[in-house]
Order: sequence, then structure tokens, then C-alpha cells
Amino acid sequence: MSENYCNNINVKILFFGAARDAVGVEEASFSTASPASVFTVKKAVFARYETLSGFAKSLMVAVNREYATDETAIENQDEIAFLPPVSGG
Amino acid sequence: MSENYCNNINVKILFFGAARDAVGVEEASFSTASPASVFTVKKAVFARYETLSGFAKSLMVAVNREYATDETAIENQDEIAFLPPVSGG
Amino acid sequence: MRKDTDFFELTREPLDVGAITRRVVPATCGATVVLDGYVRQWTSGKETLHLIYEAFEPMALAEMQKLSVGARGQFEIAHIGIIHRLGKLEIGETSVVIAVAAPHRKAAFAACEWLIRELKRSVPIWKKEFYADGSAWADGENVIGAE
Amino acid sequence: MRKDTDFFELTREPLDVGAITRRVVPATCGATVVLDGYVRQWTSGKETLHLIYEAFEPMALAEMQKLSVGARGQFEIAHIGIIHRLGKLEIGETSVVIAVAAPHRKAAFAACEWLIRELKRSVPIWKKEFYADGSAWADGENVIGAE
Repeated sequence: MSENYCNNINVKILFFGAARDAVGVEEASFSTASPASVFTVKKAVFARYETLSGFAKSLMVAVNREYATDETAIENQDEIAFLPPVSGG
Repeated sequence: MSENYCNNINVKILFFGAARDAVGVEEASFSTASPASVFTVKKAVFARYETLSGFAKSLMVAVNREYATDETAIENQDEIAFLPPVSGG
Repeated sequence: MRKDTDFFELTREPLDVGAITRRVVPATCGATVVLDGYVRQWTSGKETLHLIYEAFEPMALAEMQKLSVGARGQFEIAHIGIIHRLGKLEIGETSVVIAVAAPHRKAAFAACEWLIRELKRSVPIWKKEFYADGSAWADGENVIGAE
Repeated sequence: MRKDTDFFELTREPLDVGAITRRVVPATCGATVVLDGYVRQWTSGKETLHLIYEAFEPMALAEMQKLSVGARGQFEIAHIGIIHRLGKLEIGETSVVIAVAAPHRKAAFAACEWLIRELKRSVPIWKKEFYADGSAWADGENVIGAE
């Protein structure tokens, strides 16, 4: 069955503001086995970018432009944004 | 003594907004014996301008550009303004 | 209590809200709250064609300044600007601008709201409304039931 | 819940507060409350030379629209306009304008105050401050102790 062949999900990762400056890139991609959650991605991202460690407590995550929690499930082609505390206004 | 000769006070009366339209003049003058209060002037003005009777309850009075009460004493040369309910803004 | 940077004016010229807002900006404040009052076309289903505002001008300016003293006594604000337009105003034109700058925006909101309420209660300015079928001086906000 | 007359924009051009304010004016409302946020020169004794704002643009616009739904759920308001500027801003330039028109000004004040507070909490926009001796991304208002 195709479901069995395609159980890997690929997501796009975006970094903004201070988080982008810390990792040095605006965008990255990440692959993992399904099922996966925001927590799966966070763990991998923090492991890949040590310079992001200072943001461990303050980063918010949006999945497909909606605020998400660690438990939010992610699917193939999702866009996961790492957002430092906002400071508009 | 001059005080005894000059115990008459002359005041200037101003009308605004709907009150001015009701009396038909912007300005009037009034003389009365001293001592006198805002109440003295109001009584005389309402007697002189019958068209003002609708404003008996709503008119405010300012003496020399300060809100005053019926009891406020008036002096020679005072400027007494008759103010309908304000509606700025 | 009054700051030299405050301003209280009556004018017969159109009001530029943006420019007025900017006049109350001090270098240590990050926000201004502005009340922009204007001539509304429809009130309780009746159409206004235009308005005329008149004032007891010297007293109106003095009362505006008194309001600023009252506002400073209650709220931590940096600058206040109040300008009311007089004369004939067309629909949609700005009649009054109250701009308040403060280090903390909460005080700016509270002061601006207090100032417009008090202006409508105490500053000797009158509005005459012109309709298709006549004209009338507006009732004040002291009237029971008015906002 | 969203009205067609509402607007939510991000722009790299200077903001004209007066013109923006006027865009939310319906014919049945008599007042607009406007929050004009701008680049302040001094913050806690430190001088800012200029700022750069950046946003996660599609999400920021979506969050602004969500705020309007939240505001309409709580306050009786007619129109809402929110525009945030992005890119490099000089001292004194307007960074954000929130304009709210309502039949009753009390709701306009309350909604405008709520909208700026929530915008600072949830809309993905970031401010980088440039000083004589360096630069830093601003802490958000979620930080304990911030207004």
C-alpha cells in the first residue's frame, strides 16, 4: 500500500527575528517518520542548531501559520515556523 | 464717599447658541443695585426676554468666563454669559 | 500642571489628524491615543446635511486648559493636545481632535476618554445641525440617556 | 464577523495617520479612536537611532484578522483598521496605527486598547533596535514586568 511506502514526512522550517539571527538561516527542511508532532521537530531543530539553546523556553511555534503546541501533529509538507517573542506595536 | 454715590453696578450680558437665537441678540447690558448675585441678573433677564423661558432649567451661567451658581456675587463691569447645554465634540 | 508643549486651539480651518497627533509626541513616549470626532451623516435615522459649531471662544480655551489640569491630576500623561473646529462643517469632516501621549498607553487611553467626556460636558461649544427640513441646536450630553 | 470595510495591512511606506483614521469612518458613527504607535528616541535612558521591523507576513495578517473577530465578540464596534509598518523606521515615524470606529465611543476606546495589547502579544512582528553601540531584538510584552 502506498501508505506504507510513504510514511516519511518532510516539513519546511522557518526562522524569524532573533531566532533566525541565531541559526543563521531563514529556512531549513526536516524529514521524520510519521506520526510526528511539533515536539519531534523542536527536538531535532534544537539538536541541529546549538545556537538556538537560549530560546528553548521562549520560542513559539506556528504550524501552517497557526500557533501550535508541542502536541500538535504535523503532516507532510507542513510549514513549521519558529517564532521568538513578538515585539510589534 | 464715592462708595455711596456709585452703588449701582453695570454688567455685560452675553447669549450663545440656542439662547442667542431665542432672545435675538448676542449682547445686552444690565444695571442693578449692589450687592447683586447671578440670581438677580437671571431674574431680570428672564423677565426681559420671555422667549428664554424654555431655558429656565437648562441654562448655565458664567461670570467672567468661569461657571457660576445663582449665589455667585457680581460686581461692576462683570461679563455674565448665558450658556445653553453645551454640545461640542 | 500645564506643560508648554500642550496645546488648546479653536480653528475654522480643516483639521489634519495625523499632523495634530504628531504634535504631542515626546521623545520618551511610544504611543499616542487620539479621539477623532467628526460630523456623522446619520443620527437615529435622520440625515444631517451639515453642521455649524460655535463657541464662547475665550472661555472654551480656558475650560480646555482646566481639563488638562484635571487629566494630569488623575493620569500619568506627557502631553495633551485638543483642537476643536468652529464654523460650518461638512459630513465626514473632523470636528474635534484630542491627542494624548503618555509613557504608558493605559494612561493615554484613560485620559483621552476622560477628556472627550468632560469636553462634551463643560466646554462652551455648541452644535447646530442642519437637516433637509430645518435645523436645530443639539442637546448636550448632560441629557439623560445620552452616552 | 469580519466586515468588508475592515482592513489589515503591512506596508513599507510611511503611514498617514489622518488618512488611515478616516478609512474606518461609517456614516452612522461620530468618533474614531486611534492608537498611533511610533519609534521613541529614549527608552530607559538609552537612545535609539532607528528600528527595523520584520514580520511573518501572511501569519501576521491572519492574526490581525483574528484579533478583529475577538474584538467584535467583546465590543460593539463598526469598523477596525490595523496597519503595521515594516522595514527601517526613523525616530518619530509611525510604526502602527489601530483605528476603531463605533457608534458609542466607549466601545471604540475599549476595543482599540484591547487590540494594541493583543497585537503586541500575538501578531508575529519583531522589532530590532539600533543604538550607537550595537543592536538588539526587543523583548516582547509577554516579558514579566512589561506593560
